[in-house]
Amino acid sequence: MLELKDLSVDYGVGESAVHAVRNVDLTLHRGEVLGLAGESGSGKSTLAYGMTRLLAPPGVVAGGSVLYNAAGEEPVDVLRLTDAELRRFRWAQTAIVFQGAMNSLNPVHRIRTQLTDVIRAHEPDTRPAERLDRARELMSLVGIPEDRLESYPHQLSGGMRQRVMIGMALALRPQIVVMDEPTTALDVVMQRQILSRLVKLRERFDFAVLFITHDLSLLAEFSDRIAIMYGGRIVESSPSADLYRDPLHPYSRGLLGSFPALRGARRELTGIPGSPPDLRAMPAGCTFHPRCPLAFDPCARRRPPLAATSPARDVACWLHATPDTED
Amino acid sequence: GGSGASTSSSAAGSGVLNIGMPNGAQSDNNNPFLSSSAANSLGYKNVIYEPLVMTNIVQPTQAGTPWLATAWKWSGNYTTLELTIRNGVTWSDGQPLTAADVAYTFNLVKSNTALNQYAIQFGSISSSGNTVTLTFAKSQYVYQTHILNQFIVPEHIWSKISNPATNAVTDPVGTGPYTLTSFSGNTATLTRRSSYWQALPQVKTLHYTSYLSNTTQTQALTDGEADWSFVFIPNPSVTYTAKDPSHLKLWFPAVLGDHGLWLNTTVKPFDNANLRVAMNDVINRQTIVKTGEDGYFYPEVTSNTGIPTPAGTSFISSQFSSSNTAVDVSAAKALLTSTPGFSYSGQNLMYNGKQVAIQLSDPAGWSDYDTDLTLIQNDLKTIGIDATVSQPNANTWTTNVADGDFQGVLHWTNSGATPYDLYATILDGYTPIGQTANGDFGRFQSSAATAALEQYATASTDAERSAAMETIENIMVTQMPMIPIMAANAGGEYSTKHWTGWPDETNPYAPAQPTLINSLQIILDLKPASGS
Amino acid sequence: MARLRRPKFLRNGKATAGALILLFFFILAVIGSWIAPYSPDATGPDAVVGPSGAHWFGTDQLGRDIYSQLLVGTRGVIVVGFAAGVIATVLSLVIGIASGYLPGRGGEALSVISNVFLVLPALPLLIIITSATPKDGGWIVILTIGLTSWAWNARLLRAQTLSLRRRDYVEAARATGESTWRIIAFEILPNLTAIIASGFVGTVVFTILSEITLAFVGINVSEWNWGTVLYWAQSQDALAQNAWWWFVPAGMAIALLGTGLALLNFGIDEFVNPRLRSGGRARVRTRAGRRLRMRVGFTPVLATVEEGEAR
Amino acid sequence: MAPEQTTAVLEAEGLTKHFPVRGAGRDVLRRGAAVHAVDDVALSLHRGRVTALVGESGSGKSTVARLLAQLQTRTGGAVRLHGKDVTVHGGRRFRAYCRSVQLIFQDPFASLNPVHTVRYHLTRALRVHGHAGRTARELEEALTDLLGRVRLTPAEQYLAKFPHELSGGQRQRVAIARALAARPEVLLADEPVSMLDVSIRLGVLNLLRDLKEQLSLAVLYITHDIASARYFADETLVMYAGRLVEGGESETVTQSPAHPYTRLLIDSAPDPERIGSAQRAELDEDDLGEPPSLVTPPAGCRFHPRCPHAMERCTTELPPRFEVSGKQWAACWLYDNGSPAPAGES
Amino acid sequence: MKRLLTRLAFYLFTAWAAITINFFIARTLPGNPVSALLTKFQGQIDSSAIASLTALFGLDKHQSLWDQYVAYWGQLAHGDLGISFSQFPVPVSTLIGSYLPWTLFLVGTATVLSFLIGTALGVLSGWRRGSWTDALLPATAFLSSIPYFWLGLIAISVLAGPASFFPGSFSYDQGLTPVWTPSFVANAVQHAILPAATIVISSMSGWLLGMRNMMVTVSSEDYITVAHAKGLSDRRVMFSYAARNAMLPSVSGFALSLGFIVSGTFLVEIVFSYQGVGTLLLQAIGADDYPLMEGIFLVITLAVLAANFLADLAYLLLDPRTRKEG
Ligand SMILES: Nc1ncnc2c1ncn2[C@@H]1O[C@H](COP(=O)(O)OP(=O)(O)OP(=O)(O)O)[C@@H](O)[C@H]1O
Ligand SMILES: Nc1ncnc2c1ncn2[C@@H]1O[C@H](COP(=O)(O)OP(=O)(O)OP(=O)(O)O)[C@@H](O)[C@H]1O
Ligand SMILES: [Mg+2]
Ligand SMILES: [Mg+2]
Repeated sequence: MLELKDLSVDYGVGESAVHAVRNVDLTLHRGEVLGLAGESGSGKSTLAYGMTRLLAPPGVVAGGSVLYNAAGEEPVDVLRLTDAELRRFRWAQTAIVFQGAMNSLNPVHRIRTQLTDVIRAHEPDTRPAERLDRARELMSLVGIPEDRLESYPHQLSGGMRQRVMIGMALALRPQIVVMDEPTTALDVVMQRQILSRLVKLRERFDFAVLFITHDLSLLAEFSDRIAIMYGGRIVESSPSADLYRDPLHPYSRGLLGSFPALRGARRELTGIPGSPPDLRAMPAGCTFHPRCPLAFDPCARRRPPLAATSPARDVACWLHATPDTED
Repeated sequence: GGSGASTSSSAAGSGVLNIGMPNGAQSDNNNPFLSSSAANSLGYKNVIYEPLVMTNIVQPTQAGTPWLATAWKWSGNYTTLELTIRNGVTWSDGQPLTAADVAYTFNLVKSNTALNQYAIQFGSISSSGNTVTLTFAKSQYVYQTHILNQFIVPEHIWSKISNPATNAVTDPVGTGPYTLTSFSGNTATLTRRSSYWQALPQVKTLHYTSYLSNTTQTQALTDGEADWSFVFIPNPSVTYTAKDPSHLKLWFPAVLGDHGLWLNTTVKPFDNANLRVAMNDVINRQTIVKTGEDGYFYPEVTSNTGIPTPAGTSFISSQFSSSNTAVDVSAAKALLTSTPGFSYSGQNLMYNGKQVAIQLSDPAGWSDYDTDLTLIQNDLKTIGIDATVSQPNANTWTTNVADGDFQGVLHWTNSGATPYDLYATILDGYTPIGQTANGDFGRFQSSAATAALEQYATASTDAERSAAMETIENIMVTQMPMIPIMAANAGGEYSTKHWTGWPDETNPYAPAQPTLINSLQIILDLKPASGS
Repeated sequence: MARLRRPKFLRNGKATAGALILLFFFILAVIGSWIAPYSPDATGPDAVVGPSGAHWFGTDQLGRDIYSQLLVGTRGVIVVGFAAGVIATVLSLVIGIASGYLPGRGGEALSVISNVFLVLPALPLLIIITSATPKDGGWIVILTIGLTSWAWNARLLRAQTLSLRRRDYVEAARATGESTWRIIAFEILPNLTAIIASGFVGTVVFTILSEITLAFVGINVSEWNWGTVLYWAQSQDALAQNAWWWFVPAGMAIALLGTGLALLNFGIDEFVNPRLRSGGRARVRTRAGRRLRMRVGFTPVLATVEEGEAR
Repeated sequence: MAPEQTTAVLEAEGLTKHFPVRGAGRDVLRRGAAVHAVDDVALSLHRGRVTALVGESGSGKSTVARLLAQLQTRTGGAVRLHGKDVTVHGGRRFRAYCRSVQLIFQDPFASLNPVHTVRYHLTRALRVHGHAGRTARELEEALTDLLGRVRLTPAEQYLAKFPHELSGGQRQRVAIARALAARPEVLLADEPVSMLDVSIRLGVLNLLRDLKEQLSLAVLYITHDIASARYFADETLVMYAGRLVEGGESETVTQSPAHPYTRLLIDSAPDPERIGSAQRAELDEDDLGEPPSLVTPPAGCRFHPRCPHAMERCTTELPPRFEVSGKQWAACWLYDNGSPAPAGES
Repeated sequence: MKRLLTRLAFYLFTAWAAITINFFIARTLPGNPVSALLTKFQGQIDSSAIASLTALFGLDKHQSLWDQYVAYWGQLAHGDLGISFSQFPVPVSTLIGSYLPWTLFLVGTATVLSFLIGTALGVLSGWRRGSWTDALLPATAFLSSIPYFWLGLIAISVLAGPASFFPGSFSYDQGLTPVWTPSFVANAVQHAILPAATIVISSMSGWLLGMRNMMVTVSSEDYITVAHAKGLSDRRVMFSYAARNAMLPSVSGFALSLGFIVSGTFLVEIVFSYQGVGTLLLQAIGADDYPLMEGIFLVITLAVLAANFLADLAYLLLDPRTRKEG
């Protein structure tokens, strides 16, 4: 469906550039919920914005490709689209829901305007009444009374706004919905409501979701597959259940060990020692090795490639490197 | 500049004369009695209302020209005036002018303090037939022109005006050759009447425009938008006459009034007459007049008596006829060193061991005065006086001068038909420091001077008057209560492009200022320029 | 967020340029009267002559050297500008912070007062007051401008103080047991530096322009400043005399000083709001050599798979 | 309720805070409109014990902390330090009070002044409470000691730093060190880790726990993450719309919640055990509604509009605390067995 | 409702305070209109006129300052602004009535133009950072640092003149009667172009800078990124999303600046000899004409207050967040 190859994203150019995302390969399959997890600053958002080319200056896409395969059509490289093509592509194929819905909605326009103008931009031939009908439909889809169309964003609660954003994301029935921490600002009850709604909608419209969060326990429950990012790279990518039961990368293990569990026996929480890496001065070799309890000889010297350990699981760690992946 | 479609069409063929004054915002206010009215400020009152007698301040000794009065006779040592009013004069509304109108006008002035500009003490006012008789409590010798120049208003109109001091007189009716047709923006338009008691003037239409600044007024003159004005033009040889040397003229004749350096004679050591005389000796009037007044605005005073020439030549007694100003530093120094209390320490003049210093002040914004002061400052340094210049704001300065809170200022005197006005301002009306003075700002105290002035004003013979004048001049020359520098003027700028017949040195029949009563004389005299 | 990093602040090109211009005028203000070739009041024989070796900027109607007048006048401009700026800034600080930090009526009252001052028409008021005060001299101008032009900054400071007051670190200082004055002086004030600085610069600009305007209309022209030069030029109708040298250098000096201060303010703006910085380069070159502009919404791509080589 | 070995250091009873609503349009007509942020909250903090206060956003947790810290004046109720009722506004008495009770803020990025160094922050805290010593040496020792306590060593490396030069975890440690500088008996920690990265949260929480043990502090741990309350707190109180709805021993409250709201909260928390989309949709069917307006809070039980078990009585009568088990109480009519638990202390 | 009432109370208070301050400042000036008149004419008016002028202006009746103040409010209550001294006996209201329209026309138009042009350029330069528009910043900073009276004088000397299209003085050719005919309007416009251009050039920079800064700030808001992500056209994002939000501070600033029309740029009128209240005010100051000064101040103050009110309203209209939920 969407295939990132060797994608690198920088902030700034030249000497002072910060390489926030490096050589990422990632595939999002049709209808799948792919979770992207990692601590703050690991490059999750950068990756999401970079691949949609929405990164604000000084962000630049340094290289790679983002191949989009629509059913029965030639794959297109999003990075090579012209501005006009990109505009047409956006929202129709990939929609985005950001973390802060308050900030994602323009405070001075009514919800109705913001819902209809995306339809108008992509389907200029529709009549206003038609667009309004579609907007109503979207509102009911996410369970908000239609009369709220006439409201301004600040008149809605945080949960409602986030649902409006989800409704808006579905306006053009896109194939892919990218969600960057869509529920972190909400409390747990609201978070669950929204995610449940999303799951149902996904079953109905069958879009793929790239779900970004730092809350692994949330991903474990909601996603099909999880990719873990650390220091701008994917360090592990596995089906949710496998990852939760048997994390391969020490970092994944550490992340899982940082969440107190609400149910079940009290586990000992290990956490991750040390602090997140400085992107400007990345350690050589495996970027995680300074914090890694299991670090050994090659870790400080050479960077482990992301390699498959089993058909569905990739990990970048010398602990799991098979001899042929070692260069 | 501008393409003023109507105002610049001043071709004599169309009979238009454009008069400008740099007097700022004006409104439709034609009350001839109010100095704040546009009619007064721009001067068009003079072509609507006419005086009894026309006098010429440039030639004060000349007899007046009969105007609405055909004859006038002073008697009883200038306490009674008998006027014979001209017959056949009509108001612009067709009514005839009568002696009653004249008497009415004088009564109006008498009974309204606000209209009595010269504070004249009228006695009885009566009219019979075509004569009007006025009596006064005291001799009006020195005020005679003020009375004779009184313009006359029609009784049948003014008697209906409830408060003549606060009425804007939207539709003025006078005996003059022009009537007001419109006032729009800052311009008054007047047109010639069909009948007039004299020959009709050739100018058919008059535009009086009030420009908002000296600069724009000057610009209007050089652009040909205005034909006549009275405005200070800096460096006129470059900014004015050079723009059209054959047509753009100016003439600023002296009148009997002074601008001079007033010294506060209560401040030591300036109470010393010798010091003042010495200062008089070093002030370079030529440079001041040339640089500060750009060589024309206020003419130089050359007589030590302070009487401007040539207007006042006949008033200078033979004793002082050759006592002329001249820069003489060594004489001044010699005078000072011989005066007790003064000494030199190097170049510095000391009085009782202290440096003689003076602060000269004139309002900020009066650029010619300020320039003059800078020059005076330098001149005073030649005899070792440490002069500084300060420029307070006009209000403060005015108050300070009136209250005697100053050391040295450049200030004016009144002017009039005789040097009396000038001298009275300098010598008469002593007021103690701290009280508001209307004259004698220097607080010069001399009973001899007061007596001589009184004698001059009330004397019954010319000989008595000359004697009094000589006494006054002597006080002036020997004590210099004020150091006269330049003469007041009654001049103006005019263009000969469209109209000729303007007064000048060779034909000084009237002062060239468009706001004086004589402006009517000039307009009556103007002829279209040949070739235009 | 403001941090007291002066060197960092001056790393900004605009700020540096502004500071240099300002420095230049400061130096002139100090040494102007020494390096002036003539006394500004010294009359000479050549009246109203154009620039020459003897008179770089020509002479005025008294043959005084305009270059010297400008040099000597710099001090007046700078002193008045900065002194009034200091007064207005101190007032705006006291009133702005007090009205922002003090709860209840006191704060409200101060805020109303500053709003009243905001409504009073500044320049006409200034002209009336300065033309009415008996003594002339820079102090009157300084005091009048200083005492009347604080309101705008006070309003800004009040708004900022109101928001700072709610900040956790102010609450935290309170919870630590710090006294009110110490919280104001050490917790709030340092975070207002940028606003204070830009308010100060703004007031200085306003003051200088006002001072020059006053001089131009003939108020307070006893002392030399650039406005005095312009006043003489205007009263002598210099432009009609084609004496451009009398007008142009003074105007340019004002514009240059103003530009310097404006650049300094740009620098402060960018310092406060990092988004305003152009972030080094606003254009990037793709690997294929095309130049792209960085902009919101369309991230430039330096190398696509076909254009660039795979890494 | 579990028998207490120690007596309460800080207690609150009937704690109430109403914020007057100002300038809100039509509310002008109704005078005295107010946000009922905290209503009738009773709690007590004991030496060497962590009490967690959980609840959703806006339920009034922070307000409770501020009231306890005396940073805001309360509308009603009493705050007792060592059994003595204290009400202070400022000045010396406030200083004395905050020497005993210290507050740690949620956001370590905002609670340190960006213009001051670590040294300044800590020195001030020491000075204000007279722990700075008399000589520079003593001060230096006190600083080193403080940083050592929060495990920022070597101290010299951190003292000269500005907040922006520190990571979030380090900043929160500095904030904790500042609170410790007063040598308090009670630490009020208002969501001390919610702004921190997952990987460093644990470190800060563990630090707090260690400090509690070493210095035998009484800690109020405020959080919206009920799972962390389970791990970290001895006792957990659940707050809903300004009122306490349940309380008791942490393990009991989290594992067998009594109040319907607590149940909802726990059911909503992500549960990695429920892996896979198959079991996902469980709770979603009905719109669970939103927290009530605090200006016009519902009569009776504030949760009743959202409560699946709401009864007639819930809409009118305010439920008192009912003992559920020895270790747990709940303010819910479901547990009314005719014998309401003694209200007041938990 | 309440907000509006408190604002109203504030306006009333401010109006009272400003008028009171104006009154006392004008009255505590040294000097009086009579001596100002005499001083102005430097000997052209005889000093014996003092008595008549004092009587004329009614200054011979002594009244305490407080009584004057009470009387002043009494006058104001009747809408009477008094009688001008310098153009005695013309009522102040007549004078202001004939000069104010020209100021509103000239400076009003110029302010609106400057706002529109500055804002448009600000939108562009904020939106297209890194393009040629970056050069606008230092350029306009320089232009705005030039004192506008200086710019005006240079403009007059360079552009206006006898042969030029641009007149150097007055708001219309003197002698024309102000009427609503096309030729008169054309003439008035011709007179306004140069002074208006001066104001626009020197005041544009403020708008440009403010708008640019706001555009830059707003551009990095999430909703702009969302708008881009939605695939909206660049124009729509720029105007309907970015500029629409970025404009809010500028709009209230604009309303405020409308209030300063009279006071901020009155030197332009003086330099261009334009018949507006600025010219009138300077003349009033020179002549110690307190009634006129007070009248003009009153007008300016009311204008500023009215503009403040407009700013309040504009904000209410443009920013739904300040509106009360229904
Ligand atoms: N404008 C920028 N200039 C330089 N570096 C930046 C910029 N924006 C982000 N970064 C850096 O890029 C890295 C990745 O940031 P990103 O926002 O993608 O992280 P994230 O994984 O989404 O974190 P979070 O969980 O906090 O959202 C971070 O280390 C950040 O410091
Ligand atoms: N100063 C104040 N003025 C008015 N209302 C306030 C004030 N402070 C808090 N409130 C209101 O009181 C209620 C409780 O706020 P509080 O901050 O205590 O909640 P909280 O539980 O800490 O929420 P969060 O988890 O978001 O921090 C909220 O509705 C809030 O809007
Ligand atoms: Mg992110
Ligand atoms: Mg909180």
